[in-house]
Amino acid sequence: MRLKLSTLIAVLALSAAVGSATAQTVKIGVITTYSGPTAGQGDQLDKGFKLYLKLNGNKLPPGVKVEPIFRDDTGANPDAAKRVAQELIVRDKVQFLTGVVWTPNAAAIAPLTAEAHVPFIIANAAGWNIPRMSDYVARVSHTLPQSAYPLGKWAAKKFKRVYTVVADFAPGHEAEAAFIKGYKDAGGEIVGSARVPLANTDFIPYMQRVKDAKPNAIFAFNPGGKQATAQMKAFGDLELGKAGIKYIGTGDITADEELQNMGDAALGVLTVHHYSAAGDRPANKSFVAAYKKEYGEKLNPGYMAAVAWDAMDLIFHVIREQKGKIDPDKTMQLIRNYKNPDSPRGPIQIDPETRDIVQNEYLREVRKVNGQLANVELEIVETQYKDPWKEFNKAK
Amino acid sequence: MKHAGGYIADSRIRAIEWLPWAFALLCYYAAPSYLSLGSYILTMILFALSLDLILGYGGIITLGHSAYFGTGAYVAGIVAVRLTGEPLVGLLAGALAAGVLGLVTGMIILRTRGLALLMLTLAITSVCFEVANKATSLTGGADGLGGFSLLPILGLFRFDMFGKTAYLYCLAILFASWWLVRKLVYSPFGASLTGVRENNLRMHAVGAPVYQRLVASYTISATLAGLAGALLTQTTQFVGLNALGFQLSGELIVMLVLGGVGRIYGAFVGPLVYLVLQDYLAKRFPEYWYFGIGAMLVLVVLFARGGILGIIDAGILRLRRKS
Amino acid sequence: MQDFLSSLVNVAFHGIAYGMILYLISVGLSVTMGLMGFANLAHGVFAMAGGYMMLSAMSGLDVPFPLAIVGAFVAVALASMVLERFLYSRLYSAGELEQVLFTIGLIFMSVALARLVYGPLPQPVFIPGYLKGQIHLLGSGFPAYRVFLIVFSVALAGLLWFGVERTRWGAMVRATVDYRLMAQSLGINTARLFTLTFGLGSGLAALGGALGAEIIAVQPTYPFEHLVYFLIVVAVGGLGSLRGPFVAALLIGVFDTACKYWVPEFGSFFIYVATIAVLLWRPEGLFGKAT
Amino acid sequence: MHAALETRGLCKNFGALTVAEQIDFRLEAGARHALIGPNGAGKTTFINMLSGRFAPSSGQILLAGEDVTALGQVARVKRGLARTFQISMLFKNATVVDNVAFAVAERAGVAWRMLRPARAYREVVDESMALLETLGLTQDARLRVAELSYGKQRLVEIAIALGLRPRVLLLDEPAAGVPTSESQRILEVLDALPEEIAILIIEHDMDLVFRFATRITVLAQGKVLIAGTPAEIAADKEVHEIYLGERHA
Repeated sequence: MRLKLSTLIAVLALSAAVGSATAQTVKIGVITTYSGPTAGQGDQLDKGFKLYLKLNGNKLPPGVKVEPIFRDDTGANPDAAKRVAQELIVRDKVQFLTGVVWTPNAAAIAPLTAEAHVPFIIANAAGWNIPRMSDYVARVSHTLPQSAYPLGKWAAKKFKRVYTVVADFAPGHEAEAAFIKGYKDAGGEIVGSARVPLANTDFIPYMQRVKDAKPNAIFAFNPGGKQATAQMKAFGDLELGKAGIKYIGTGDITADEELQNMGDAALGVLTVHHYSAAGDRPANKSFVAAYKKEYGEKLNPGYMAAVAWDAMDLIFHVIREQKGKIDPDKTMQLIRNYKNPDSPRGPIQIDPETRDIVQNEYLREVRKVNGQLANVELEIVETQYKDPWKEFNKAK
Repeated sequence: MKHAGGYIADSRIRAIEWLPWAFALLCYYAAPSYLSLGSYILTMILFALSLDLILGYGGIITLGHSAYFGTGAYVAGIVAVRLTGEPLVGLLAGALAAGVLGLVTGMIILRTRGLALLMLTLAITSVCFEVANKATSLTGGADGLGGFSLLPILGLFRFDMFGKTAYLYCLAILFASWWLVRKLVYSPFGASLTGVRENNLRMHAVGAPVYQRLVASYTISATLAGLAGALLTQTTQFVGLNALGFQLSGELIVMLVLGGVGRIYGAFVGPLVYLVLQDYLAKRFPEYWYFGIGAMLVLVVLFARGGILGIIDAGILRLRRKS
Repeated sequence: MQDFLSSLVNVAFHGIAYGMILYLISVGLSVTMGLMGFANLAHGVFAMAGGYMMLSAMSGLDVPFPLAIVGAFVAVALASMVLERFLYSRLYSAGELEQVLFTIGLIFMSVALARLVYGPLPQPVFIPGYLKGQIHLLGSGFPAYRVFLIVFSVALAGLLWFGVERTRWGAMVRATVDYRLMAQSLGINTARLFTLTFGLGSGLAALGGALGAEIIAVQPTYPFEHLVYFLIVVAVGGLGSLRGPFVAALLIGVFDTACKYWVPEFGSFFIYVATIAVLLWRPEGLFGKAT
Repeated sequence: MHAALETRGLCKNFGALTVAEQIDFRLEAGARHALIGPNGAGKTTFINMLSGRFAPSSGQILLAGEDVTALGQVARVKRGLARTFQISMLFKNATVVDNVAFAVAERAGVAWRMLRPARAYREVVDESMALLETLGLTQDARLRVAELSYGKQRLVEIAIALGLRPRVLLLDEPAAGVPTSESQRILEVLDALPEEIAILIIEHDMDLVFRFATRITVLAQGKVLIAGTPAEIAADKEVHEIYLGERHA
């Protein structure tokens, strides 16, 4: 006999939901990374959430309030994340879970949400199959194939030989696989692949290896933050650009919040991604302006901050639709049909079938705008694009 | 410092020693929504108890005890994924694997002392970390190992999501381990470890095979650490690389010293206070909770070397002197 | 073959540059641990502080790079001497365990403070224009900044060696490392010597943190993240020696870079294995004194 | 008949420094033998080599005729060799009785036992208490060693060594640092030691040496200067010059 986690928790969560139907305070558990080496990424989510709550926190039906509970998962630390999620569900009786930078953490939390019937809105963790782990998971961020696969197809037209360097964990493996598939199917040649440990800080040896293999381009994925900067600097220090090697990748490698730290080495780097602080949509302009007003003129929101904003918008939408009386299954129904034509990153919607995000993917180039580095959007490579990986790996 | 054990110490269990157990059971009924934190605390108490055996009694400072904790955790996880969901099998396998690793590594490193020993423990846990990170097919690498489920314990008690079974399971294992450690501490073997800690050189001079005795205690300690790791895996149904990180070892020392070293119950008080405080601070100040932890450490070292139990001792002594 | 040679040169070069940063930061730790017998795990805090000082002086006050470096050294050295007088000195007679805990506590506090003041993101580093670009030698290009790092560190190592081997202060330090009681009975003011040496060690760490900011990003968790490497340098090199950390840092820098180049999938695995091997072979480190 | 302890051509160098040079030495069974010499003569190093803490650079050490040069401390203790230390080397935070019991338990071979409480090993506790009684420490048995006066700590040193039931006992300055009020007590204890134990004592207190020893070896700069009865030593001119002279002048 196989022991499933008991359904007791479901009963508890349901009774909590019923109990709170009269209370009208909706509790949202926010899990992000506040401490440890990767607190920078967590900070982006935190800033996006808090900005939304500050500006839109009152846009709720009369008598309805939200109470966010912020908790720290200390980094890519699945067991801590799982414990925190469990406590938020059992002890704080939250009606939503959101946040989560790291795929391993989200993968550890997802099964709990299936047991507890707590809607879980992922605001970053990109591992493609997480929504399949629980019917209560929806994702507003992205998957790596969503950007890496079209980039691969596009790169095959431009570059004959590519070297791939990715972070050694699930999202890295997915980015690598998706890029290579798109690239090879379109006729490109992969001259080498390296996987970099997640804790690595020195990219010089890896980039030297790339340089020695003499490709036309290097495809990179790393989990943003200071790793993105370190890799970019190594690219510049070793003068890979002068050796005729183009630096391309998913948007993580030129994340807006870090971009100014990277220096001129980043100029000309090409990425495919769903969000750029330099995007000239009106919704984005007002978002960036609000962000700068709140956190300082020098700071740019990165894609995680923008996604956190959207995640909160989605949650507020479903709270409004239910007038504060949250029913998990009805919530999921509403989420499946969520559309926002005017997000900072352009039109987005949730795919009713996979509960994953549908969005535009932009090809961007790092350029100087008003003396500052920016990811300038060149073209939309895919419009209202679903995660291609779920098409290639149909659920059985 | 007041250490338990020795040739004139009364080894019978005093009434006050039942207090932690009564308290643990009380928590079970009084704070049902805190049981997952409770299970974690019980697990860390067991881990701290294992450290107390070598730090408090053997005098070995290690930054690498998580090597054994993590080994136990991963072996229990791998057993659950590949072999059987029977919890006791995973528990024993985890403890055994950690014990074997403890014996082998102990034999290698315990010939050194001081900084070299500290660094060797650190390096060993780092090697284990890298191995687990790389053996992705077995351990899941940086993504961790999850997605397994466990059978009811002895076919009777199912793990529930409230963490009730998990809590009592941890409590039972901790109780058994405590009983064993207590026996050891009050035995001639335990007394001889006290001698090693107090004066390594003199212990040689009275003809004690110090190295063999340290290896033996190290192995027992590693086994208990592995048991704790396996418990963590089974109660959270997940193992991540952090179980092998040296940060965990550092945190463990902090917890033990906070409670008081070399007196068994320091290992109970320290993790309880540390983790409850951390839980509270992390909720209140998710960005800055470690400032409080750091300040507490500095204060303990400057003003309360014996840890919390040391403060209590001093307080009792003062009261007695007054009366 | 040509390719192999050029990659060999490159690996060696970058390994040496990395090793030099490790050396600058760790040499102070080696001296404090050897001289005072103090297990100061919080040593990285001073390196981090140096990095922050330099970066905020440059970006906030427009202080030129060389001045910012000197400023970081002086400010951190002075601050650490205050810390030594009021806190560290109270623990000289305490056991290793207390020292370890105390300094872990300091790390925790400094990490939180750094986050409060500077936020969680790494600080941007702007190296001056004259140190940018590449220097071409023997047909290979080398980043100018790293060349500067190597030259500077070697010069500093030489200066230190001269200071310890050839000056009165150095003689006192060496005497005190070897025979503490005797030094006291000879009338050496060990308390003042400790304070000065501690300040110097911390100042050097600050220098390493500031100069290395380009390579090792300055952010709040810095003291934890790199602690293991600092400790490895000290333990492998041997306590209380100047040559030890220099050789060890070079070895580790080159070895680590080489392993990442040729067997990238193993990360830091070999460094730890090598550390274990060295310490089993010579528990007192390569240049430490046998006890 | 073998000597209780004998060395042949014992040498020890620390680098360029020679601290023992060709020492030939015999400690007869049941002897009361003193080793004297100025500071830095190499007395403690010699004891450390005898007890097995340092390995000699060359030469042989024989315990009751058996070559033990290659054996470690533990093996020599097993063969009946015990020592005390110049500076108190006690288990400071343990009780007085535990200090002795640690040694007794090792000798009796019970120190590996893990399951029964130590207190249940009556023979160890009783023997330790009996030893303390002969040294007049019964009252202090339950105190921590750190709470004792220095003189009493020196007695505990001796008690620990006696707990090993040695046939050869090496005493490294048993009365060093003890105020005169307490040194009398130490001498009484030494006088009362069982006759069958061969004793080698290092001591600076010449009164104590000449009252206690029946044979004296003088060590200077790592070499044996002279060996003989107390009377012979007292009469020796060279000894007077380099050593006794400074005291009796």
